Amino acid sequence: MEFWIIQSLNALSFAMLLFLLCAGLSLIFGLMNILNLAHGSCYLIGAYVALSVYTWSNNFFVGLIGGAVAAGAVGFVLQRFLLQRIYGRRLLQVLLTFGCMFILGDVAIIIWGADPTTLEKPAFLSGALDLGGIFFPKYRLFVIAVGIAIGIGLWLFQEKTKWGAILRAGVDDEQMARAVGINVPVLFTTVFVLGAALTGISGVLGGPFVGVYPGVDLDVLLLAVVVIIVGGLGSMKGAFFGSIIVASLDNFGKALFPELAMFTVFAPMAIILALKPTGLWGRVL
Amino acid sequence: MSSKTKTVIFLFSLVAAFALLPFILSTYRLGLVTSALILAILAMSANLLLGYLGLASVGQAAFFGVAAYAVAIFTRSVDGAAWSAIGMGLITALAAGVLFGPLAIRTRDIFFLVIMLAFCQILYGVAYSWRTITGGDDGLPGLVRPELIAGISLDTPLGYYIFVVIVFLMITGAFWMLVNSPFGLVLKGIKDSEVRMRALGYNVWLYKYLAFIISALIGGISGVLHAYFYGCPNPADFSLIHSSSALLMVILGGPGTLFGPLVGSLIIVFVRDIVSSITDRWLIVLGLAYVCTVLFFPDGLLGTIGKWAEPKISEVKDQAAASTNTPLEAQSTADTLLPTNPSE
Amino acid sequence: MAKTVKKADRAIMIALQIDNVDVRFGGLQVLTMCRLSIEAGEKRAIIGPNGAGKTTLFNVISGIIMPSAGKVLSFDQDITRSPAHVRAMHGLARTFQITNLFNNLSVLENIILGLQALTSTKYIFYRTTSSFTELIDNAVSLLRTWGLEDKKDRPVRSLSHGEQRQLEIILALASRPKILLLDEPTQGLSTAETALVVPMVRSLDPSTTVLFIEHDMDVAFQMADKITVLYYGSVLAEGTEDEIRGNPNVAEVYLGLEGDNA
Amino acid sequence: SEPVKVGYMISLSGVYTALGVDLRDGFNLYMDEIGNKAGGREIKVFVEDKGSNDVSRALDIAKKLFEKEHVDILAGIVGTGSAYALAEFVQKHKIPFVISNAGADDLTQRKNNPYIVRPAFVNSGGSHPLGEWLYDKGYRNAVLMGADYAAGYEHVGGIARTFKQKGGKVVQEIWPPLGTKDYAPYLAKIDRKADVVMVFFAGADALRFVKQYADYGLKGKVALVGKGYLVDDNILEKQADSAEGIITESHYCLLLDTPENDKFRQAYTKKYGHPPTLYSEQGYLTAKLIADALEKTKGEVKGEEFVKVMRSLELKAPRGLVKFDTYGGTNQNSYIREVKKVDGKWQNVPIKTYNGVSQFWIWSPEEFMKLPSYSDMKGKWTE
Amino acid sequence: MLEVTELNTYYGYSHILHGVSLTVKQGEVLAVLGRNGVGKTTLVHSIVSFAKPATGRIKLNREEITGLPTHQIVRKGIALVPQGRRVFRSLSVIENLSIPFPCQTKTRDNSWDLEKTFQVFPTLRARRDQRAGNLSGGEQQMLAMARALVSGPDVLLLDEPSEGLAPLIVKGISEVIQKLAAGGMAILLVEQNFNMALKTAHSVLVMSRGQIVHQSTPQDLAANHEIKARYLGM
Ligand SMILES: Nc1ncnc2c1ncn2[C@@H]1O[C@H](COP(=O)(O)OP(=O)(O)OP(=O)(O)O)[C@@H](O)[C@H]1O
Ligand SMILES: Nc1ncnc2c1ncn2[C@@H]1O[C@H](COP(=O)(O)OP(=O)(O)OP(=O)(O)O)[C@@H](O)[C@H]1O
Ligand SMILES: [Mg+2]
Ligand SMILES: [Mg+2]
Repeated sequence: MEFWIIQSLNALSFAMLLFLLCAGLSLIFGLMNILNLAHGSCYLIGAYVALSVYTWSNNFFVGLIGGAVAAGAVGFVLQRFLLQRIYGRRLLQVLLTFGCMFILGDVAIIIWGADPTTLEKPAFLSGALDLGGIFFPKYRLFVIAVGIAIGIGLWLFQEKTKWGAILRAGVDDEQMARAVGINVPVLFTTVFVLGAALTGISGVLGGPFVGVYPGVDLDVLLLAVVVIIVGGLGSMKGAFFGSIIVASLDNFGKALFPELAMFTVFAPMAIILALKPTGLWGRVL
Repeated sequence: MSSKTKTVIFLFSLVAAFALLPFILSTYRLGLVTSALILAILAMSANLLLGYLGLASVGQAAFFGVAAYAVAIFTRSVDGAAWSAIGMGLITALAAGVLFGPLAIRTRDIFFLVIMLAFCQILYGVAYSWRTITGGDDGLPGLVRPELIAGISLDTPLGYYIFVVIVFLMITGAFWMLVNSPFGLVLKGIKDSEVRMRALGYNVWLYKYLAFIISALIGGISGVLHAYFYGCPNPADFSLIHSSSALLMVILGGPGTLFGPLVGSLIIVFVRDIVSSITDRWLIVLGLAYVCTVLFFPDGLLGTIGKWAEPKISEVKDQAAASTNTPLEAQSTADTLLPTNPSE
Repeated sequence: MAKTVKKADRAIMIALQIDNVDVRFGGLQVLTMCRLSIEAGEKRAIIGPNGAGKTTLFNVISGIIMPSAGKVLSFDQDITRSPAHVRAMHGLARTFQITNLFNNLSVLENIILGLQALTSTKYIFYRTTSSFTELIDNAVSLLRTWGLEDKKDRPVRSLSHGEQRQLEIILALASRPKILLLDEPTQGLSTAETALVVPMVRSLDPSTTVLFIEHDMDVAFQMADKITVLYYGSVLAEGTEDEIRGNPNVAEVYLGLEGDNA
Repeated sequence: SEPVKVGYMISLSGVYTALGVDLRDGFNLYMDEIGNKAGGREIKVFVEDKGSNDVSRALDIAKKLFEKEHVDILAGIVGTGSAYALAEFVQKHKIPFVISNAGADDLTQRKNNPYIVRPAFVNSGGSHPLGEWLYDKGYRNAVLMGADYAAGYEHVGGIARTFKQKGGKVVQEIWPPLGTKDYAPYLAKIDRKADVVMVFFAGADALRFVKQYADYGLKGKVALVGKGYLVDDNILEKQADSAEGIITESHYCLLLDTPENDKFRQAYTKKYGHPPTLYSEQGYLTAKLIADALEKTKGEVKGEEFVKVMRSLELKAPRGLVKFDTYGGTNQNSYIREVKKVDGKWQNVPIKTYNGVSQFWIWSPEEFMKLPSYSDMKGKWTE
Repeated sequence: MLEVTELNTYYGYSHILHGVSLTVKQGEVLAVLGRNGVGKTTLVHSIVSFAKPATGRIKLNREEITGLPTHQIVRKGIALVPQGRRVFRSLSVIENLSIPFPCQTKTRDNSWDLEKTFQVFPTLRARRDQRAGNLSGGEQQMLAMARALVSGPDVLLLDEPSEGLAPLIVKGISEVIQKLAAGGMAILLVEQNFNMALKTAHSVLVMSRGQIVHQSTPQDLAANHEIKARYLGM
């Protein structure tokens, strides 16, 4: 019994971590149809900057803001000066953001070195909480809470406000969107920056968990892509439940069939895609 | 057709260039060309899917790696059978295509990209964890190039170069024939509008499947050549960086062009070589190369040069494309990750 | 107002029969117990208010949508579950309401795709397309017939809206279908261009069955032998021009009160 | 006369970048010290990035160094896959090959090669004394845990073999994949009967593992011991409290109080602004080995001969005295260390030294190589 | 209200509009007729800045709007019903109607709300939550009109609004247009449907090869067989 409770909590906390990791990607993809392969770089830059700011200010939350701002700034440059020139050309976006991933990854090595590092969690969140005999790390509970909160917030933003509709309109037919009075370029830049900043935040919150090291950009990108694909592109709901599914399969797969650990992420994804080619909650594109 | 004569002229100058290269290049440079050719073949297999079906695959390495491993495993267990080892490699790649095909071609655009990635990762996992057969993370070093025809050894850089050039030219020829055949035309039609093709009476599924299998086979050929070139199949053959670079070579050279993959692979191989001896942080330069390609040669190098050659027509074309009712619609070959089919 | 040569000596064959077809999208019932029977060689117009289910009916016939109930028969063969390409092999061709061509291919290549659809050449991969001179000649002569020969090497996306609509029809005709479905063939064409379409359809081989959707009543009445009115997914009326014009229900839901055609 | 050309191939991109940088810096430090000269000849070094896991790239670079730059000696190499592939390459082209890091057992055991000398370590080499030491400390029931690849099996297997031989018991084996992000499902599985967990993780994995081990309240309950990489000097500061008390074995220890190490540490810190790691020391020793051999041969490099000379040297290294056996592996000290706070800083403090440990431990080479390899033993330790 | 003077527009090297001038007054419906490809859509596109005119000026309520970005022009009081509908396919009907930016018009009270829109197009109410991409062709056309109306513009540009609509609806639309004009809106109507245009408009323009070749009242045009034969192929 204890085994199942702990493993379920593990799965849930990993799920929320995954959700944090993929929310920014899903937001940008869902609303703007851009697959931002530099997503992992936003994580990386966000986490590193947060680390520097945190060390300097000695305050986790100041670090958090620093990380979000830095990642947002990366997003701004990427969208405003690069992506906007190749609007709507998916494959070029893939190539461009992939190139940016290389560049940012190397820039990070130059600035912060190559040693793996991690963000220290704030003191009040370290240690484990006693849940009636079962010890569970406080920080993980915190991640669960934050994940759920961000999930609800984004869902409301995307589905329940006009913003979501306006953005999707811009994606459907950019020219017509301008013709109903929407300032599309500014709008897109704003959303992209928001998505990037969110990713930066995930870098800060995930930092104590996953760590920051050269190559984490690709690791994070892969996980995030898997999640939003399983959940179905373009829906926050998909990203949220996709995280839970991927995390549960991964967690219980590893716990129960450790020899299959290498396959717990990608094999289920291949199966899900083969059965449902647009992901579980996918919007028809 | 003038484009046909152009292709023929180009092909002849290419053969001449390949014949001359051994006299002007150092052994090392010749080796680089060899490896670029091997990668170009892999890129061609990606090009078949991307340039002619609009499916971007970051999983071509699946076939590549599978073939490379098959050669090494077969050579280890049955010795002295070079031809059959090569045959084994190709059959395995083909089998992988036959097996994955039905799953993969159900999906489209980004989903296709990712399901191929998943196949690759799964095979990576197999290669990594099935130590007894695959050697785990150390791979299977020690594959020696065979003597295919008595007396002619491939074990010299020059010998192998010639072998690879011959294979490359054969595949290029076959590829040219394929894409200019009725079969190839059908593929291009599918890329533009699947629904319409079905309504006309084409079994779209079958075509996609066949193209997928052919692409798997070409990827397998590249894998076999690769296996003998380095003599050491290893899990990195399945890595994301590896397969994505095949895709990037296609985009760089120009998707849907015959020689785009070659141009792309030559550029990447040589840029990497030159830059990496100048600076440790050569990835920045590689990344910049990608960014600049996108900004300045958005249709790939060959595509963009093709445009310069006929500026007026292209401008009109561009405008016309921009004014259609669906501005998101693919405007050129490089955008076809998402063929917007008005599927009513 | 018979406009075709009567083929009295020919035994009546049913080219297409729609039997109680239902289609629903989620909660929305689009076709309800829809029935239709069309004789071989007949030219039949389908009219009806927007959203009546006309295009959906075409999608069912051509195999793009599977009905939730009912049957589709073609020359006594049940094709309800056949995939689209199999139906096309049986001789069924269609155009699309929203132009659906191969935009990046040349006009000639578009036609070739139409021509070879029902031949075995389409699987050949060891010969270039241009070496099939007969095929090319056929394609060119088809284009010549429709006055598009000089545009044959232009990419389709650079054609004008009207030319694209024309090509849409030629493409469907290329495979010499036994049954041709035209979804609003004159939509977006100017009066002058519309005037070209009517004779084009009338000049088809008389054995070709044509089913078309049209909102321009002049065109509908000129081209059709018989007219079916679809309303909320079922057939409201069926008959000749005079019967339809005289039908008060049709006038009310579709034509407007005066029922004039200006 | 012509300079001696050395190709130094390390990882400057990918997951091994941190190691590569240190290997390079250590190497350069020694070269600076001797003014890039030995045996009367100038030494010209070509530093190349071989990537992290990409064997083909490593071979490309080796070819480049050999065919284009005509190097006399190849050195470096972080990952074992590349090392195996290069072993064939150097044998074919008769180039001395100095391995600065790759630790796979068989490189200097079952697949030994007359062109290889390895002034670094052998994966299982230092594990053997640790296993005995743990038994002597009173531990009896062990859980084995390591990254699921050959290095993991060898590092951990070495500890298990001597531990079991003395009478200890292995109750469980857990092998999470390399690069695991969340160790929670594995940590929750650890058998609470165990009194010690023997692990091998490195780099970012080690950082995460140690923190998550503490997060789950296991720290202090079940002893965590392993190979030095678990609490490498470059990550220890980040692990901080969570690493407290962890016992590890390593062939190097920053705090060693020997004249060689003091000198090395000071020079290194002065040059690069931070203290060295064991990788820095390995790079340093690689350079020293090549230079000393050149001194001895008066600058002459002749394939197999030169390797023989290198193998015959006794080096006074920062890590202690290093000798080589006829397989190209090391006889060197093995340090058992504990993580403690020293002067307000977390440090690996040496608590026991085993001198001159052979890669074959107490066995003769033949005996040892007849035993099943550690990779084959994976999954069978609990029997 | 809308004043276009000497507009010249190019696509690449091809000169499409040759000095087109026109004025649409408040409460007026001005119809533009012409064969396929004469430049009618290009004219409309030039006004909303989809295509950039090389020379010429456009004024809205005497204010110069030439060269402004599309979204600003639109916010000043112009709405467009484009050719080919171009509804936002992935949005629901209601979302399509909720996003247009309200025009900042000062000239008259022209507030539109959803209710009013649904009264004109009751089908849309029934399809409220359906994805616009799945609407039938005609429903999409209605939605495109409704979308233009909800922003409450001064000037409405309609590019072939009757395309693909059933006769009854065409009639309905014609009436709506007349009503809107009566309420003070200025309407530029591009049409292929000759009868509908004549019935709806106060004044008619005929275009040929990018030039305006005829301007008159509908009645005069109906009687002018030469113009009809020469420029409209009738
Ligand atoms: N995929 C779909 N999902 C949901 N509803 C759909 C779908 N396709 C069509 N509909 C609905 O079904 C109804 C019938 O559509 P259909 O396209 O057949 O109409 P139509 O008779 O062709 O109209 P029009 O003359 O305007 O083209 C419409 O109300 C439409 O909104
Ligand atoms: N983006 C473009 N690039 C180049 N030429 C174009 C472009 N758009 C339109 N044209 C050409 O400009 C001319 C005018 O086109 P326009 O779309 O304005 O015609 P139209 O009068 O609206 O015709 P229709 O009645 O068919 O809609 C046509 O000859 C067309 O081919
Ligand atoms: Mg319709
Ligand atoms: Mg127009």
